[in-house]
Amino acid sequence: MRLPNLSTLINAAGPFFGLLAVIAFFSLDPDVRQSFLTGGNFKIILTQTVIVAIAAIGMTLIIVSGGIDLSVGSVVALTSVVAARLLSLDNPCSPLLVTSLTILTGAFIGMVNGCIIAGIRMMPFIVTLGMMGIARGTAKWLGDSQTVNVPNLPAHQEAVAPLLKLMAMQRPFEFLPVPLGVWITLLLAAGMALVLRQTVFGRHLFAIGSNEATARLCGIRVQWRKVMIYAIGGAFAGLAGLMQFSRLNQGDPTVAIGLELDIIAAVVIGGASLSGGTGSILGSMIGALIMAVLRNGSNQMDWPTYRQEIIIGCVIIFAVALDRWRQSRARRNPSAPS
Amino acid sequence: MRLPNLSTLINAAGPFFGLLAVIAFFSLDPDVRQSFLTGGNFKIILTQTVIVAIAAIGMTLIIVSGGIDLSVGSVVALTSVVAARLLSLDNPCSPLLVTSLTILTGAFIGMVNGCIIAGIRMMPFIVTLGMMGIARGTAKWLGDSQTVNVPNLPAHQEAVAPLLKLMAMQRPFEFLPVPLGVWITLLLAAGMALVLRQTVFGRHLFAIGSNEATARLCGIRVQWRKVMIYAIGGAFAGLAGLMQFSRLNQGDPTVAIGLELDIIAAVVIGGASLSGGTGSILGSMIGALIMAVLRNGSNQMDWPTYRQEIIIGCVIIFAVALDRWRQSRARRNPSAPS
Amino acid sequence: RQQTEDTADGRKRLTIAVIPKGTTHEFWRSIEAGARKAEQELNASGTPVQIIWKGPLREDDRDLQIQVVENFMARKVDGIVLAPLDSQALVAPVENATKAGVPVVIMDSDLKSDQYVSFVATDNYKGGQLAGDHLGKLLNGTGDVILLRYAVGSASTEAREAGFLDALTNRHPAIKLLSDDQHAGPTRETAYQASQNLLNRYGAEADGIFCPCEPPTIAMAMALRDLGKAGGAIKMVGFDAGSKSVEDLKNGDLQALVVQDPVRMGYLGVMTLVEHLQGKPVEKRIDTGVHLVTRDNMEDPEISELLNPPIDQYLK
Amino acid sequence: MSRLRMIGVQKRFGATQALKSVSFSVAPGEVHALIGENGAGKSTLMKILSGAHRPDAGTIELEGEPLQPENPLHARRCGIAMIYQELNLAPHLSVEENILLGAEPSTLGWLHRRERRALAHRALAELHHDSIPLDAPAGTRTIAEQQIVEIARALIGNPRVLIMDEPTSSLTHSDTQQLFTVIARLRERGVSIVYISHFLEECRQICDRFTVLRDGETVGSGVMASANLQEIIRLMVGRDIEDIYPRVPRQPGRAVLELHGIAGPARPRNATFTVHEGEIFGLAGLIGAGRTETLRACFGLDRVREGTLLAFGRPSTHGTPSSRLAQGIGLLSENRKEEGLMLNRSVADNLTATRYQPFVRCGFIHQRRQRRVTNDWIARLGIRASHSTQSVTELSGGNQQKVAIARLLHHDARILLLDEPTRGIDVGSKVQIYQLMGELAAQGRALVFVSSYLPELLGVCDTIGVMCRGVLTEVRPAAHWTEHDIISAAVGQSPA
Ligand SMILES: Nc1ncnc2c1ncn2[C@@H]1O[C@H](COP(=O)(O)OP(=O)(O)OP(=O)(O)O)[C@@H](O)[C@H]1O
Ligand SMILES: Nc1ncnc2c1ncn2[C@@H]1O[C@H](COP(=O)(O)OP(=O)(O)OP(=O)(O)O)[C@@H](O)[C@H]1O
Ligand SMILES: [Mg+2]
Ligand SMILES: [Mg+2]
Repeated sequence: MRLPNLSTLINAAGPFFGLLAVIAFFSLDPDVRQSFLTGGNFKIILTQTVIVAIAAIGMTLIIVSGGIDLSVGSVVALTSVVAARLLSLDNPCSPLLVTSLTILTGAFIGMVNGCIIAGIRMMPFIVTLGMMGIARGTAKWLGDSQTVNVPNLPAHQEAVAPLLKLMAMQRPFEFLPVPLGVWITLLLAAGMALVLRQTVFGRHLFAIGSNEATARLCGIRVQWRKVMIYAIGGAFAGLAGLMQFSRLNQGDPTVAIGLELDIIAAVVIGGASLSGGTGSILGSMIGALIMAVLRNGSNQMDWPTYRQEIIIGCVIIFAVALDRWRQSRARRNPSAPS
Repeated sequence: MRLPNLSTLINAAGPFFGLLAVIAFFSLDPDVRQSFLTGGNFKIILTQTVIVAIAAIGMTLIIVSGGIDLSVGSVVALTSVVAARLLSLDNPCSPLLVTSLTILTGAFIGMVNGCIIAGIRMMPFIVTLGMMGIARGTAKWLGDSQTVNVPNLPAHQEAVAPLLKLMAMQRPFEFLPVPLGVWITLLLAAGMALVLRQTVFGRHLFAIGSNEATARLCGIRVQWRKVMIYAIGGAFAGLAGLMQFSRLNQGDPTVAIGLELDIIAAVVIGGASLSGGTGSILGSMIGALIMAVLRNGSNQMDWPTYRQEIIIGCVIIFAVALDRWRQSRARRNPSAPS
Repeated sequence: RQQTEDTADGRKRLTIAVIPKGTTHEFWRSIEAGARKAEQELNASGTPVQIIWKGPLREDDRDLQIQVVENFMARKVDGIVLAPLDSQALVAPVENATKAGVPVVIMDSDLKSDQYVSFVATDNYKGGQLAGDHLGKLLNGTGDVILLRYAVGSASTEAREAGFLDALTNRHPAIKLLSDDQHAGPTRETAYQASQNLLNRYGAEADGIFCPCEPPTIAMAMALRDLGKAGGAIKMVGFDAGSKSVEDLKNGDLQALVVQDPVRMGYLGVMTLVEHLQGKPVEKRIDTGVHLVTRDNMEDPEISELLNPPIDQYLK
Repeated sequence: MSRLRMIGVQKRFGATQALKSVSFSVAPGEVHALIGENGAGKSTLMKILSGAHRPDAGTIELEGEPLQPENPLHARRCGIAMIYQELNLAPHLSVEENILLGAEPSTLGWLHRRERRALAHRALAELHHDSIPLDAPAGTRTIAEQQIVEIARALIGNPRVLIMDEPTSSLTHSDTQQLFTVIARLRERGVSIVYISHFLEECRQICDRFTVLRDGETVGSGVMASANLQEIIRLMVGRDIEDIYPRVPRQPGRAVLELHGIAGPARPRNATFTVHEGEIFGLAGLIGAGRTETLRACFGLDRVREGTLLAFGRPSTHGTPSSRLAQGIGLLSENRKEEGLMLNRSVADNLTATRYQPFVRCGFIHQRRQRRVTNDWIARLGIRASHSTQSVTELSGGNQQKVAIARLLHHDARILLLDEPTRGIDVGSKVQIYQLMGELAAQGRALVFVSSYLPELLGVCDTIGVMCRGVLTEVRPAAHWTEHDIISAAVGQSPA
């Protein structure tokens, strides 16, 4: 086991400087700086990033392996409803059971995606586009087309309490303690980064994304791996759904519409290519942070919504264009072997 | 000039039978049939298809050439706002001028997309994802974060009247007269189908989508073509925006969120492949119709919204899976050359 | 499924489509309860009625709501009760339906047309004024205030926002607005993010907050609690009686709620339409009332029923 | 006077100087061979001529006029057509559309249908392949037919200069001869032809003059008829090669791979042969005979429809690539670019993709150890790579192939299925690969060697089987075959 090597760090550095630039930009105005550059605000930003970041971990695996998952937003909504429903049963499930069942629901949907993609060899874009509607519809169905609130009874509230802690913010004006969800995200990101870089499974992912035919030739069970990858991605979406539930204290079947595009944007800003074979968890996390900082900063600058949308759009294009340019330059002046 | 040849027809037959199957399904229940299988209802379905269908014509070109455009929904919203703004000026523009400027706005945004994609050689997915935010933001900006209504003054209403006719429905219980917009859609679809099949430009589109490197080596100016393709796609989105204006009688910066996914689904259900090189306008039109019939039929069947969403999702996956299966069978038993 | 079907006793059964703006918020659930209440009463009184409750596929999409109206028109239902997502966009389909012999009652939000049977709604502008005046009173006429708007282009909330702002400028000129151009967006999550970010910037200065409908009201209270400013440090006035908001009011996290009477709105919407179909004359504008609820009056039986409408009695 | 002159052409790709001052000229009606090792710069030079690349320096003259091809379209308009080394077809387009791509007859953008078909038909007829249906999608035709389509495309514009970059690498013997008659006809018409090939015998057969490139420089040129092959090879490689087919002494052992009547989905229809330890088994046949499919069926990439397969004496007819690899069977794909290698991954990852165990500790990959092992292989096979984390795209074709072979060696495969391991590889590298194959056999491994180049099969193999239309017809020791016998068996005539 070794720390990620130099070239990985340099690759992640691009998005990282982007993040610094965005933070610096919002700190220019002294009025805004006062409230923007505070521990409390960064706690808020981190908390707001959790959902996108957790889902982005799974999406990174999927994109690295050359796929894409458009159903993530719907799965987040569905699993948040599932969590709320489980907690609203006459005998509410224990928090641990809710957590596992929610994640399993996500994993199950991911697995269905993976099975169709691997089994019928269909484009992931289409399969997950279809699943996007199916999961959203199922969420509405389970939620009876409404938000699901946990009943205000002692037994139920007791079961909910630990889950609500996941995203609960204490001491708003200090950085610590950061909500549990942030630590979980960090832990999972670190873990999956290791898996991606340092294990055979991670290598297989890169191999499949880089050239599927070769991966098959090298004895990788490509179809199985795909099922696994989408299931893992779904599990992360499920966990994100749990966080969403914890944040809203309700299951909302209409939440997270279009979230998949934010997640994909985060992964791509973080240096992944949609044609597969490149990408890193660290980059995706930074990408997710960039988006959250932009949103937070625009609110603090009192920018109208439209300006925020335009700027985020420009940042997406610009970040990826920069990345392309950096890479083409790197190819022209290859650095010494690391 | 010749009618499309046999293999084209057979290719389009798949989606066509799909359409028939969907219509037949909703006609099973005699109660529903009474209102579903009427001229008036089909007029409504056709009118509801116009916006998706027009945008799908442009999207077909883009997808055939191996690209994708996620910004279409936002462009529809933006151009509907542009049309409304032009008509709300103190001296309202003439309907013809409004029409051309609206279409040009769409074409301009498409051109920007195309220039970035061709110039920096970036993935269309990312570029148009960024543009999606930019166009949406611009729409809100132009609309001052509100819907734009044309002032209720004689001069203005006079200018608006011909545009409103585009989508106005007369005699709701008879099939004829069909709104002007439907005729325009049919005309454009027929025209672009000819262009795609019978002109050098169409040929080049298929060649670029099928193998870009080959296209370049055969002397096709791939980058220019791409700019053109995205500009044309944008122009169609602009026209769809005009239709949207005509339908709502207002410019609405929040309309058509997620419409791009419906449009892509229509094109793909119509037999196009997202990896480029295949697709037909006829197919895309049928795909758009299938989606509209599904929506209309579900309403008439009294299905809850969620069931409709689930079913449309399933239809997307199923249609494409069927298409794959048909094609793999065709490859195994190649028919005699036509 | 059938437009007019003869029931056992030979009377025609009326099919009425009720089309809300969306389905997820409790507000719409109460409207549905009201509509169902009307359905039950009518059926009991010998006027067979069937209610079809159908929200648009995506909430807040005007074109999709138009499609729902058109599809019901094609189905030749006997009448439509509609909460239009937009005052302008829905004009043509409503006029078409009227022309085609399908009368339409408008509820909740206005429509820029006169070809409907009746408009059954809260006076939203007045609701906003109530909120503005109450906040002014809470702050004794001075202080800094935040308005977190709902979403772009929503007529009813915009009327409330306008009423609120007018009340402040006309009657409480010393109150300063810190921010009034941020939108909460359609869901509780988007509203929560916007609230957190706004409070982080202005939380120290703000004295009062107004939110014009359910999602931002709940989300802003959550953000205030996060910040430790709930319970009166920052006075907050919200809108609509979401069950969570009612709880917040009870806990003192909210100082006041402006509530409408959605059950009545749904009920009157259907009743008015049926009366019209039976050939009786109906009022063109029916106000269903707004009420300012504070901790002091929330136990009044009348108000209590508004806060906890007996929904389950009507929805199976 | 020469038709085409290139003087002092230079081209640099990032760190590689692909061309350092190359000059050569072609006369009207001349067939000019361009010869050189892999990576010598032949394709690059021709791509500059056809407008696909821009030169950094140097001048080009066509009929005495200076020419600067801006892009492929410009070059085409000037009468320069090129058949590229890699297949360049739009698979979804029909044969006819592919032939006319970029030169569609039209007025104001409208296509002329009849003229189109006539032109395409004429071009195919000239190649004696008018049986290829014009409306079939190009992607569904065989590789050989696709190559014909490409040649037809080059003939369409009546070019003055025609460049052929390894046109015969996937043609059958008879198609090659057919092509040569076309070349002869074109030469009579005064067309100048640049012919690139690693098969020196072919060059000898049809070329008038030759130019040899080495490391991006012109190292010699002359008249083909008066040159001797050994001389040309020395110019190319820069040293003498005594023995092209080195023989390493070896002893066949027990049977390790036995096929009995194996049939796949379409091909093969019936393949029966046995391979022993320490044996190189050659598989000959025409393109499309199903040799690739036979190997793929053995390796579990294609379904086995009928028959039985014994590996190391144990029956195991059905398998997957992973189970085959676990048994110690490895496959080298004939399609390096699309199947053989992950081009944008590092040499280390490509080389060790099938066996990570030696560096895995507690589930994690020990990267330093992985690189050390990779460097060992780089040194042992003489792979020209700057370091083990270099991406494979940056290597030349021959070195890419060595990486692919090194993967099998790293996997320590006991049975190696090698599909066209020498395709597109220069003489020097070929000799290295033959040497390596011999050594592997001597270590007691079993090799199946598929090739369309008969001399190397005859030179390297111990036993040769010939396939014809999916059926393995005849297996004999290599010494009992002649080139003529193999060709007759491959076209289905019973051998004399
Ligand atoms: N697009 C490119 N980018 C970077 N390097 C390139 C590129 N194309 C060629 N090269 C390099 O230029 C050199 C010459 O390559 P070229 O393809 O011209 O060789 P060649 O003589 O045609 O070899 P072969 O016989 O294998 O076809 C090689 O070192 C190759 O790696
Ligand atoms: N993708 C495909 N679709 C349909 N048929 C195919 C496909 N690939 C190969 N074939 C057919 O399978 C048969 C054998 O293919 P292939 O040309 O690979 O054989 P081969 O003997 O291995 O030739 P070589 O190795 O010399 O290229 C041919 O008839 C070919 O047309
Ligand atoms: Mg070459
Ligand atoms: Mg082969």
